[in-house]
This record gives sequence, C-alpha cells and structure tokens, in this order.
Amino acid sequence: MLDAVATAPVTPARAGEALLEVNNIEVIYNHVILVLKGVSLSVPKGSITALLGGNGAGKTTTLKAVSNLLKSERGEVTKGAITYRGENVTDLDPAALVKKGVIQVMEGRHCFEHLTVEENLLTGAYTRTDGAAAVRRDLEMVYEYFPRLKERRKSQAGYTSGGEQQMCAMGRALMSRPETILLDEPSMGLAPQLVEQIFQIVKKVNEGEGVTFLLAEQNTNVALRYAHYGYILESGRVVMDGEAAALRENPDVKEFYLGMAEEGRKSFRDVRSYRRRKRWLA
Amino acid sequence: MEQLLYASEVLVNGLMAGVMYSLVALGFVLIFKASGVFNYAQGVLALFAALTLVGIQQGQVPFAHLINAMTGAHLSSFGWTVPSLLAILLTALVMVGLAILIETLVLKHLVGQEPIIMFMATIGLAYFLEGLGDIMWGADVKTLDVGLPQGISDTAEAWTAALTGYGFFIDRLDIWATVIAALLVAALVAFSQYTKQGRAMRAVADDHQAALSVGISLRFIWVMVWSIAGFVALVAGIMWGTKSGVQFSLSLIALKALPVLMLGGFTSIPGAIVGGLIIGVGEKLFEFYIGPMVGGATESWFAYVLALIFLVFRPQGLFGERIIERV
Amino acid sequence: MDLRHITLRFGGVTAIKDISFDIREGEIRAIIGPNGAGKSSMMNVMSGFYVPQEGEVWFRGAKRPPMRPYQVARQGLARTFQNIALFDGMSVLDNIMTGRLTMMKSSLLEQALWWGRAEAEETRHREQVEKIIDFLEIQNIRKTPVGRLPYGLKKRVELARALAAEPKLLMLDEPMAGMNVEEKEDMSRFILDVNDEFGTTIALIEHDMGVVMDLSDRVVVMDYGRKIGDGTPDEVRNNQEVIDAYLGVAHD
Amino acid sequence: MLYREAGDFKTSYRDDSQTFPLKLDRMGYWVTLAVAFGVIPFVITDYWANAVLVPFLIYAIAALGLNILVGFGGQVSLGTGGFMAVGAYATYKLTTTFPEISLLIHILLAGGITAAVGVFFGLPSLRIKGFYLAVATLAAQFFLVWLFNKVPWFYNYSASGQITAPERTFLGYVISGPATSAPAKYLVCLAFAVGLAWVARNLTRGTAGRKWMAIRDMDIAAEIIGVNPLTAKMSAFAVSSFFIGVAGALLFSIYLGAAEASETFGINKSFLVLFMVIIGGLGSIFGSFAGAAFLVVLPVFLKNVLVGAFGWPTDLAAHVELMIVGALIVFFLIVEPHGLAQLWRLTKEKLRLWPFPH
Amino acid sequence: DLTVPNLSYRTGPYGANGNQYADGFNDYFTLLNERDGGIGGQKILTPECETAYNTEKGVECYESTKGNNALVYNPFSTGITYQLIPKVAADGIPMVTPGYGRTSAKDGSVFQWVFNPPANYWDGASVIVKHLLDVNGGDLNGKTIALVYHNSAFGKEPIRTLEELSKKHGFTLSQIPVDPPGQEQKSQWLQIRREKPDYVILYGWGVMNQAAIQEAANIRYPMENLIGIWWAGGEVDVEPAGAAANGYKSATFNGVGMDYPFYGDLKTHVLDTGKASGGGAHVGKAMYSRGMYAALIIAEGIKKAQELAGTPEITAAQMRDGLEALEITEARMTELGLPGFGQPFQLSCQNHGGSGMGMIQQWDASAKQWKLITDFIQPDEDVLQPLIQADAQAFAAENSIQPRCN
Ligand SMILES: Nc1ncnc2c1ncn2[C@@H]1O[C@H](COP(=O)(O)OP(=O)(O)OP(=O)(O)O)[C@@H](O)[C@H]1O
Ligand SMILES: Nc1ncnc2c1ncn2[C@@H]1O[C@H](COP(=O)(O)OP(=O)(O)OP(=O)(O)O)[C@@H](O)[C@H]1O
Ligand SMILES: [Mg+2]
Ligand SMILES: [Mg+2]
Repeated sequence: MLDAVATAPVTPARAGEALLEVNNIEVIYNHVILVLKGVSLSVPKGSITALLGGNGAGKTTTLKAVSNLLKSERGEVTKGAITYRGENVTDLDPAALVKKGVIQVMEGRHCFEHLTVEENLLTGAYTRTDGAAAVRRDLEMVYEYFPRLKERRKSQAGYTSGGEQQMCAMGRALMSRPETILLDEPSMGLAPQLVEQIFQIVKKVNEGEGVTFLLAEQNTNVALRYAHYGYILESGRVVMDGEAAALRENPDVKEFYLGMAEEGRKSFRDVRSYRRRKRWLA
Repeated sequence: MEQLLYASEVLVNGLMAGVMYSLVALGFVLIFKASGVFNYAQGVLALFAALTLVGIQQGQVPFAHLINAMTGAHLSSFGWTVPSLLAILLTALVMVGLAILIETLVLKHLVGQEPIIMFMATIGLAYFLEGLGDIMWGADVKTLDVGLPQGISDTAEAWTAALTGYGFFIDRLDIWATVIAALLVAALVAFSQYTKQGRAMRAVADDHQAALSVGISLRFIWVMVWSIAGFVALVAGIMWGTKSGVQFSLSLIALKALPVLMLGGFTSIPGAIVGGLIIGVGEKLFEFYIGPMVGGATESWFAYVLALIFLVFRPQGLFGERIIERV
Repeated sequence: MDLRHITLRFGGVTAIKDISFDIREGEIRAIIGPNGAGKSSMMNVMSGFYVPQEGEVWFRGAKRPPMRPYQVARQGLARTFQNIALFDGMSVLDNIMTGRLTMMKSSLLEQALWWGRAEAEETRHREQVEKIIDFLEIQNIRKTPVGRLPYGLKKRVELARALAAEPKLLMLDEPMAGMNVEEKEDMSRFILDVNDEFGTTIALIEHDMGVVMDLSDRVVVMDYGRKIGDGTPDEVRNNQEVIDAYLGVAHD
Repeated sequence: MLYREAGDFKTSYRDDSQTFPLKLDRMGYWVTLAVAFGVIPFVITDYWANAVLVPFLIYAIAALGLNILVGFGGQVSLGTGGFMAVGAYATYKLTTTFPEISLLIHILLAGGITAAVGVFFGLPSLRIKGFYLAVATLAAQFFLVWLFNKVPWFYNYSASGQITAPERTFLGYVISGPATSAPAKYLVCLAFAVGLAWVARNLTRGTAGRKWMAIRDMDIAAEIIGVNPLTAKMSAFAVSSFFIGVAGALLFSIYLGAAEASETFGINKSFLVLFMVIIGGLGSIFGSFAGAAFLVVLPVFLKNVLVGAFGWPTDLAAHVELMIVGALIVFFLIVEPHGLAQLWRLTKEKLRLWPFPH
Repeated sequence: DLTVPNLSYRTGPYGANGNQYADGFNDYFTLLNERDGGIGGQKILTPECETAYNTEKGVECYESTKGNNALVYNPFSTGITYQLIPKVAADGIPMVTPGYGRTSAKDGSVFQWVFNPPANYWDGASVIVKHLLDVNGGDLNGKTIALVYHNSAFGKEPIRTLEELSKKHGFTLSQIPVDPPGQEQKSQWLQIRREKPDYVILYGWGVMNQAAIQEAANIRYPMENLIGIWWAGGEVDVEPAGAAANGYKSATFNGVGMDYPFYGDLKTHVLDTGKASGGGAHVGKAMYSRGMYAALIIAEGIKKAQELAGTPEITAAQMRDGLEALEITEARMTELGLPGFGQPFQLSCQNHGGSGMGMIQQWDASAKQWKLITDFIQPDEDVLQPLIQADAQAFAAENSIQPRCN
C-alpha cells in the first residue's frame, strides 16, 4: 500500500510464519450495526503487532472477534475467517481458544471485583494442568513484575485503583502461560512510568518467553516504540500497515497519531480546530 | 417458668424449621454465586427431583398419562420398586442430565445478559418444569418414603423432661435435616473457597466476559453448578416431601427460602444456614408471643419483614459480599 | 475551593494523608500522581461522595457542612468519572439533559400532564443542550444510546453532561484516557475553550504529561496519599521527588 | 423503503420531542385509537370483553406502572399483587362509604392511596438494591394481603372476607356490578389505559423520567450529578403504585366484581405483571401493552387451540400449556432480551434500511 | 344435547383433589349417556375448562362456556363461586355448589340462582360438633376445641357457627389459622401440644391437610380426636402420613367405598369400554365419589326440570325451576343404585340447601380405606338458620335484592 512497507528492514519476527491470521472479516452487532468492513491482518509468531486507530475504529471488536467474545455482546462475524496456526478458529468457544494458548486482556480492566487480587491471578491459571507448584512460581513471577499487586493481594479487586486493576488483569493473563496475548489498551489510565513498565514487561515476556502479542493501543507513541509491526484501523477498515519503524516516520502517522508537526511536538495549547485531510481518505 | 419452657421449645423448633428452610436456600445461593442469577426455578427443581425420586422408586412409567391419552394404552407402572439409595442415585443422575439440558437450551444463549433477564428465564424454566413434572409423573399427591424417621424423638423428650420437667417436642426428621444440612454446608463451603472450580464459579458470577477471556468455560461451570443445585434440590425435596407428600405445593417452599437468602446474603453458603436459623426462630417466637394478639398466621409475612429490617442495616445481608460502590 | 488537611481511610488503607491545597477561581488545576495515589479519591471528597475522616472542604469562602453529593452538585460542582459513568440506557441527548436536572423546576403533576411549565422548560433547556452539543461536535450521535458509543465519544458525552450543568467548578478525572493524539488535541481544545469562554474553574486528573504540562496553570502531585509537589508545571517537572515517584524518564 | 424518516423534517425542538417522530407511526397511532374507541365497543361480546380485552387493558395499566418502577426506575418490585389489593380495597371502602361520589373518582383516589402505601414500602429502596430489594418488596406483598385478610374493617365484616363490587353508574350507564354491559366495562378500562399511557409517556420523556433512568443506570453517578435519590426513587414508587392501584381498583370493581385478598392478589399477580414488563420490554410503554397482550392472550389462545381444536384432555392441555408458556418466555428472552418492544424497534430499523441489508 | 360445563382444575396446588372430583363428575354423565342415552333422551355434554383454582381463569372459563347454552355451573371452588354469584344472577344460569361456596346461598329467597345442597360449611361444623356431643354423652361443657383453618374465605366460614355453638354447649373454642399453602405448621401444632385441646377441627385444603395430619401424628395427638371437614377427608390427605394417620376422622355428606350396585353399571358401561375420564384411576376415591354425587344432584335436577317443562330440551331458567322442585328420596337413591350414598332432601324456593346432614368417616390406614362410623347426623338448625338469614339479609341489603318466595 505504501512504499514504506516494502523498503523497511525486515526484522527477525517478521520472518516467522503467521501464527494468527485474520482474513477479511466483517462484524455486525445486533444484526444491524456493521462495524468491521473487511479487516485482514496477520500476526507472525513471536512478534508484537500493534493495532492502532482512533475511537470506534474497531480495534476492540477485532480483538474480540479473534477471541470469540463477540457472541456475548450480540455481535457476530458474518464474513471472513480467522485462523490460528492454520486452523480455523472462527467458531470456537473462548475457553477452547484459551486452551490453545490465546488469551485476551480486555479493555477497561475487567477484574473479578469480589475476588481478592490473588484469587484473580489464580483464575488466570484456570486452564493450566501443570501442577500447583508451577502456578505458585508464576504467581511469584507476576508479583515480581508488579510489586504493587503483592501489597494488595488480599484486598478485593473491586476496591483497588484503576492502575492496580490494569496490572491485575495483565498479571492474570500472564498466569495462563499463553502463547499469544491479545492486549486491549494496556496503557489506558496508567501513570507514564507504569505505561513504560508495562511495555517493558510486554517486551520482556515477548523476548524471554517468546509470547506473541497483538495489542490494540491509542498510545501510538509507546506502541510503535515496542511493536514490530503495526496496522492502522479507521472506521472498520485497515487503512495502513507497515513495520513499526516505518510507520513512525510516516508523515500522516506523525501528525495524527503522534502529535508531531513538521517543526516537532506541538503544545496542546496551540492546537486549533483546523484539521488537515488525511491523505489516505482522499 | 412454664412460659419460658414453652418459649424455649418454640425456639428449638424454630431453629429446626430454619434448617429446613436453609436446605432450600442453599440451592439458590449456589446458583447465585456462580452466575449472579436468582434462580426462581429452585423450588420447582426440588419438586421435580422429589417427583422423579418417587417415580423411580415406585417404578412409575414416565409420561404414562400422555401416552395413554394419545394411544389409548393403560400404562401406569413397571411393577417394580427400586431401593431408596439406588433411586436417589438415579435421581441425582437425572438432575445432572437436566442441568446439561438447561445449560444447552437456555443459559448458553443468555451469556452476558442482565441479571433480571436471567431471572425471567428461570421463571420461564420454572413454568416449563412444572408442566413437565406433571406430565411425566402425574399430578397426584405422592408419598415419599426413603426410610427417614419422623415424629417426636422420645430420647429428646425424656432427656428434656428429666432436665426441666417439661418434655420438649423435637422431630426426628428435623434432627436428620440438621445433620444433613451441616454436612452439605461444610462440603459446599470447602468447595467454593478452596478449589479451583469454586474460584472459577465466583469469577463467573462477577464478570462473564472476563471469565470467558481467561478460559473459564461458562458452560462447564454452569452445568456443574446446576447439577449441584439439582442435588441440593433433591435433598430439600426429600426432606419436605417426607414431611407432607410430594405434590405441586412443594415448589412453593421456595417462598419460605427467600427471606432466608435475603437475610443471610445471596452469596453466602454459611449465610443460608444462619439466615435460616434466625428466620426460623424469629417467626416461631413472633407467632408464639405476638401472633395470638393479632390473629395469627403471621408467618407468611413476618420472615420477610424481619429480613427487611436486617437489610436496612446491612444491605448485602449478614454474610453477603459487600456491594462494591465506586465511581 | 480550598481543601484543608484532608485524611481519608478505607478500613486499614489510608488513601489520603493530611493533604491541603487550593484551587483558585478561573484556573486549571491538575492533580497528578502514580496509580493508586488517591487522586480519584480526592475528587470524590471534593464532590462529596467520600466523607473524609479529617479535614475541611471550603468552597467559595465558606466551610462546607456535611452534605449529600446531590447537594454538592447543586452548589455548582460538576464532574466526569474515571470509569465512565454515563447512563447507558439513555440516548446521548438525554444523558446531557440530565446535566441540567438541577435547574428543572416543574412539578411531577405538570410533567404528567405535559402542561404549564413542563413543556416550555423542556424546550428551553433543550436549546442550551443543543449549544453544548454543537460546541463538542457530537451532533450526529444525538439520538444514539450511549451504550453503543466507542470509548472516546463517551468521554466527550460525559464532558457535555458536566458542562450542561453550567458548573462553577468542573472536575475531570482522566478525560483523555484511551484517546489517541488527535482526540486528545480535540479534548484539550474543549477544555481550554470552556476555561476561556465560560471562565469555569477546572480540576484535572490526567496521566498524559504532555497534556497536563501544556494545559494547567498549577499542578498538585500526590504519591500514596501524600502530597509531594505543588506548583507551576515547570516547578513540578523539575522536582526530583516527583520525577522519582512518577514521571520516570521522559521519552518524548 | 416504505417506512422511512427521510423527508420528515422537524423545525422545532418541540416537534422533535413528540411521542411519534415519524409520520407513519403517528398515523398508525391515531387509527388504533379510532378503532379502539369507535369500532370495538359496537362489536364487543361478553366473551371478548371478559376473557380478553378487559383483562388486557387492566394488566396493561399495571404493567405500565411496574415498568415505570422497574424499567425506568431500575427498582425491581415483587409487591405488585399487594399494591393492586390496596387499590381494590380502597375502592371498596370508598365506594361503600361514599356511594354518592362517582366510582371513577374513587378509583383515582384509590390510586392515590396506593401511591402513599407504595412510597412507604419503597423507602427501603434507599438502602437495598437489586434482587435484595425485589425480595424485600415481597414483604409488602405478604403483609398487605395478610392485613386485608385479617382486619374485618377492610371487608366490611362480611362473613367470608370477600369484597363485592356494588352497582355504580356513570352518565346513566352501569359501570360496575353484575349488570355491567361488555362495552361499558371495556370503555371504562380503555379510557383509563389510554389516559394513563399518555401520562406515563409524558413523565418518562421529561425530567422525571430522566431522573429515574439516571438512577437506574448508575445510581451513584446520578447522585453525584445532582439527582436526589430520595425524591427520585420515591416519585417512581409513587407513580408506579398509583398506576398499579388503579389497575387493582379496575380489576376488582369493573372486571371481577368480587375479590378476596389472598386469592385474587396473591404473589402470582406480582410475577405475572413482572413477566409482562420484561417480555414486553423494560423501559418501554409500547412494551407494557405488548407484554400484557402476550400474556393475557397466549394462555387463552393455547387453551382454545389445544382443548378446543385438538380436543386434548384439559389436564394434559393445561400442563402442555404451562410448558409452552415457559418455553416461549425463554425463547423470547433468547431471541430478544429487551422484549417485544425491542423486537418491534429492530423490525422498524430493518424496514428503514430495506431493501439494503445494512 | 344439554351442556353442563365442568369447570375443573387438574393443575396447580389443588390439582390432586380437582382431578378426582372432575373424573367423578364426568363419569356419572358418561354413564347416563352410555347406559340410558342421556336424560330424557338428551345427551349430557360436560366440556371441561381448566381453572387451576384461580378465580380469573374461572371467570374466563365461565365466559367462554356460557354462550353454548350452558345449563348449570358447578365451579368446585369457593373463590370462583363468589365471583360467579352476581354473574349467574345477571345471566340467569343456575349454579350448584354441593358442600362448598357461600353458605347463606341456602336462602333461596335472596340467592335466586344459587343452590348448595345437600350440605354447606356451617352444616359441616355443626355435624362435627354434634358428633363430638355424641361421643361425649351429649356434654361438651368445659371441653376445649381448636379450629385449625385454611386462612381464606373457605377456612373462615365455620368460625361464626362454631362461636355460636361454643356458647350453646359451653366448650372453649380456640382459632388457629394456617396461611395457604401451609406446608409448615410447626408453631400451630406446638401450640396444640401445649394447650392440649380435647378436639381439633380441621378446615384445610390441599397440602395443608397432609401437613396437619403429619404434624398431629408427630406430636402424637390422638388421631380420633382430629376431625376434618369433608374437604379434608380425601385419600390424598391421609396417605402421605402412612400408618400414622390411622384413626383420623372427617365429615362427609356422601357415602364412601365401592359397595354400591351403581359401580357395577359404571364398570360395564364406562370403565370397561375405556370411556372413563382420566383412565378411571380414581374410581371409588372420596373426592371422586363427591364429584359423582354432584353430578347426580345436577342430573336429578335436569330430570325434574324436564318433567316440569314438558320438554327434554330445557333452558337454564327451566333448570332452575327444576332444581327448586328437586326432591331426592331414599327410594330414588336406591333406584340409582346408590342406597344410603346420599341423604334424602328436598329443595324449594326458600330452601336451596337441602337437609344439611352429614356422616363421619374414619381412616383405616392398614386397609387404606375410609369407613363410615355414623349415620347421617342432622345439623343444629336452631343455631344455623338465624345465621344464614342474617347473612343473606345483609347481602340482599348491600345489593338491593328484593327477597322473593312469599
Ligand atoms: N455491543 C455493541 N453494540 C453495538 N455497537 C457496538 C458494540 N460494541 C461496539 N460497537 C460499535 O462498534 C464500533 C467499534 O467499536 P470498538 O470498541 O471496536 O472500537 P475501538 O477501536 O476499540 O475504540 P476505543 O479506542 O474507543 O476502544 C463503535 O462505533 C461502537 O459504537
Ligand atoms: N471505596 C474504597 N474502598 C477501599 N479502598 C479504596 C476505595 N476507594 C479507593 N480505595 C483505595 O485507595 C487508593 C487510592 O485510590 P484512587 O482511586 O484514589 O487512586 P488514583 O490516584 O485515582 O489512581 P489511578 O490513577 O490508578 O486511578 C487505592 O489504593 C484504592 O485501592
Ligand atoms: Mg477499544
Ligand atoms: Mg483514579
């Protein structure tokens, strides 16, 4: 689509075979609201792939389509297919998909309010069969990643702060020792330090344990710094994709997603309602 | 002095009656804990279980009436009787089957719906099961006898007579109910607090979507919980059926269990027991002291009012999980 | 608004420890701090939802007696929420109209018969609300139930609802969470315009340092219930304690 | 594209907030009213009045009332039976004590009395929420029924505890008592139903409705933006109980003509009306009517088909009927959890798009 | 053909009783149709309509059946009866409520269209007290009697009578209400255990009976001192308690068991031909017999009406005249193959209730049978008549009815 893609250096991750493939899917909510209009993407094994786009672009919907959580929201995939390791998983039930190693961290920190933080983490290990000792080890690992959780392990998740809940949800996903994590807006509402930290963890997990990530993000800046590859979604369509590094250099992305003007970063005070037309909508 | 003795007799019996209510309430708690669903069909489930038990025990032909009406046959009984224990086991199996059916036909399609919608669905289910139970086993009053003793306990009477000079009335069936309830509660508490499935069950209640996303199979959890609830219903059905025969009205005991739940907290297994005891004692003592002044039959509403008063002070019931209110 | 020696505890947890700061008429005051620092709790104290164990809240020169939150709202405080608290079952328009509830005066009977003040009032407030809708550029979703909206638009509707109340003090709890830069720019503009055009005082919680530093006049920094910094953006940015506890190393 | 909104422009906010923004809907509404008032009274038979239309209208009023509380106010109540009993007994006491005053006024007064009782029993809703509240309202249900059963003053000391509606006239027509004609019964109920539906519509599109819905959707946030939970909840209880009281009054004085608290106003009534509200659609006025129609007509229809047409034994038919009603409730909830009203709305949305799929 | 709608209930809390009753009612008419070709050459149709003991469904049933030339109604529910009393008066259709319904309907001068032969609730109470007098050598002075009653119109009916009777005979009456459905009666029976009343009268219905008998057994209350009204006298009421119910008594206004020549005919014409309602599972049961007896009274009424009208195709109004002239003698009962099954009685314009006699039956748990232990007992008309009159007068005044018959 853009020549940036072709010329970008091929990272090792890109070379891996596609683990997850989304093929031209269409999603309709409530039988009438058409949200995704033919989205295709492919997530190579061992990579971090970012899904970017504005509000309502359909990022969450795409992730839910992959993890099969749409049904409970009265949405359905009406066209296209999703394959994981070459297998069609479009109609699998979510639990079966988790068993295959795909787990989603939902947007808006869905913790189990009435369970304690620790119990929340333990539910993450629900599908595991490798014994209590291994689970305990991973629990300690999660506590190491998020020391704040350790402090609050005995309190009910419903009473923890927003950031703590986000950590809890992340930790819970890690507990299932997944092969692929679908991460929906992990940075939302987190302090800058913590955002960085979370992405560090993502990177560490990705590199150390080879976990594949597909993450939906608004915080384009961080996302593109950590991701290998990116897709930009608008109004239910992929409008651009490419290597993260290349995307970072794209002038449109710079302007609309990174908040940079030609002369560098603008102050939010100076932005005026003047809006340049996006080139790809032309 | 005599008044006091009478009052304590009423008190003891109130406790026992409370246990009987708790048995029904337990089923509600389980399902509420697992799905946040207020299962209105629990009473009917108890009726259905008891009907099935009697039917199996006495070798009744299921749907005999329907078959007869359609084909003009004259079926009624296979002519055998099944030993109680085996019959109970078979009934438990039927309840598991029922749980699977309920899950596939109803619950599966309602994932993520608001609680009130699920509540309505259970009412629909209650209607359905009520009709099904009648068609399957007939609408007659049936005698249920699995060998549980009934009537005044002589030991208790003699013992209290020796102690106080007035022999208390204690029903042997109630003593059994107490023992069984205690066992059930202990088992259920252990299950829900300390096992993986128990934790998953509570997780499902909090957030269906999130539970799905960590790979908890709602379907499995629901089948499991409804099976357990079916078993609890069977126990309740046996107790109440032994008391007053198996018939439609058995399903109405659910109404006696509701205030118990409310008071104990919808989500607490021990709450169901403690709530039952408080309600049992409260309503019996109220009927004993105040009843005669206002013309009696206060038991129909007193339990509810009592529970209501408790709730005003503790909106989540005595042992219910705190309602988390944050913005 | 002036907060004096506020301490707030939940059971064993002390969410806020003896914090004092003030918000001046007409300024944009940011509150920042790591997650769980107690920022939202502070805002809850200001809007009367949490009652602090110790400390006083002064508003427009008078000490505020114990009040229910709806009474606080009637004094002219409006806010948005961190975990969007819109009324999902209602349309965008109705949601914004709820912002004006405190100004509606017609009686139940008048409304029942749609008679007297009821209809006139409805139309009058509708006009005001339409102005806000135009201002925030959400005309096209006016009749959509908010449950169906994407996150960012919900945030905008929430802002509209708070604006509809014509507050003296507007409190925004992470208004830009979950937005991309483009949307943040829009939101910033709205906040600045509100502040400029209506002279509304604004209290702002936000994690995006760019936004905070650019928009606010003064910043309070909290960390685990304590106040660790207070001053202009520049002062705060260079405060070592703040950098250690919160900002970390800047990347942009 | 038969059904559409294009070209149907509004030029004032007043127009925009009317009940039926679309012209086609508006016409349908007027035609329905014209038929209901102008045609049906002349063709109605005893059977249609007593078995179908009168109960339908009365339950529609009760469902409207409950919908205000549950669908708009978010407070689940199972006390409907008890509140209907208040309406019925209040009418009975009023009309036997002041026979010279018109029964219709008594019915409205009975609604007012029920509203007061409803507010009293609604007070706990300030603390108690969700299913706890639902079960708590059963206290009202059982207590009220017990009271009407126990205190002879309420039933004028009659031997059996029954109350019987005496004959009353309006404009020279008998509207209550055994001699009432089918059209008279029907018209009285219709007038109440239409009038109250209009009131409900007014309340729910204005400030009061918004307060209720705000409390329903998120009570804490509602309070923080300035809704006084006390007045909002109590007004919901009051209005809802008013409707339910009127329904109870009509049920007793116009429809049944005699009643006994525990028989007529038992817990089953509470459930039945709640069904109607949910099957019809929470928070929908049209839904209240649809739900009432569904649950009044369905059993009658099934009975007529199974017994009348298929000739099944009545007991089998009754059991099968229970199963079918149960299964249908579940089925409808699965197909559309937001009730018949939503189903209708979706159909309309599809019609708007027709012939395009999206 | 003549139509006698059968407003039955085979579902709901009282379905077990309703089932038997409806079967008995249908079978009697089936027998007449099969054996005699109906009454006066007219077949009798008994289209059933399920009321589930629910008043509203009862009204629906009434409305849906009355159009088809319904001759007479027997709704088998006190609640529905109350609903229908004004309606049948307006529509001019008679209603026969044997052993239930509104007691004061016995006063035909006020209740022109309602008949409650051969006995009513107050008769029942009086018969039971008479029996107790007999057992006690005519003296109940200083005795205590507890009334355990279904807290509804039905259960409250006998209170007035029993109060009068207690004044007359010097016994103490204590009232113990049980709210329907009444599975849980612990407090009530603890109270009985403490107060040790000499006798307990039970006005129960449905599961309340089963629970009461079980609880009585639990506290070892002597079963022969527990006496129920006829609606607490079915097999379903005693069987769940098993052997413990042995000796329990109840009133009845018709014979029990199958020792009547009538059943021979029933067997040949109805049971063996497979035409029995409900498959004939309940023949001979107490409630079945009562349903059958209700049919018998109505059938005799039809016969009488045909005689008076001079045509077999009678109208509802003619049916009423027939009922008002109905006389069933000992001899007629024998002729019907049911000697001693029902009491002789005669109705008139004034008297719509018959003689009001009842017998006492006792449960034999080992044989699983009711045994009649008394003959027909005459109720205490001196006490009842004024009460009935007062109640009827009140009704007449309330509804501005001009008493007739004079
Ligand atoms: N349950 C639903 N019913 C109807 N419409 C929905 C539903 N969920 C989402 N939508 C619509 O689908 C579109 C895409 O939403 P989605 O949540 O996927 O966007 P997103 O890219 O994740 O946005 P955000 O960054 O705000 O989270 C939106 O326009 C939204 O209104
Ligand atoms: N109602 C409550 N009950 C118990 N603890 C609470 C309650 N509300 C807040 N807390 C605790 O108080 C602390 C401060 O929470 P608060 O929500 O104010 O943090 P915050 O600064 O807004 O963080 P974030 O940026 O993550 O939103 C947290 O540790 C939280 O767990
Ligand atoms: Mg999203
Ligand atoms: Mg916060």
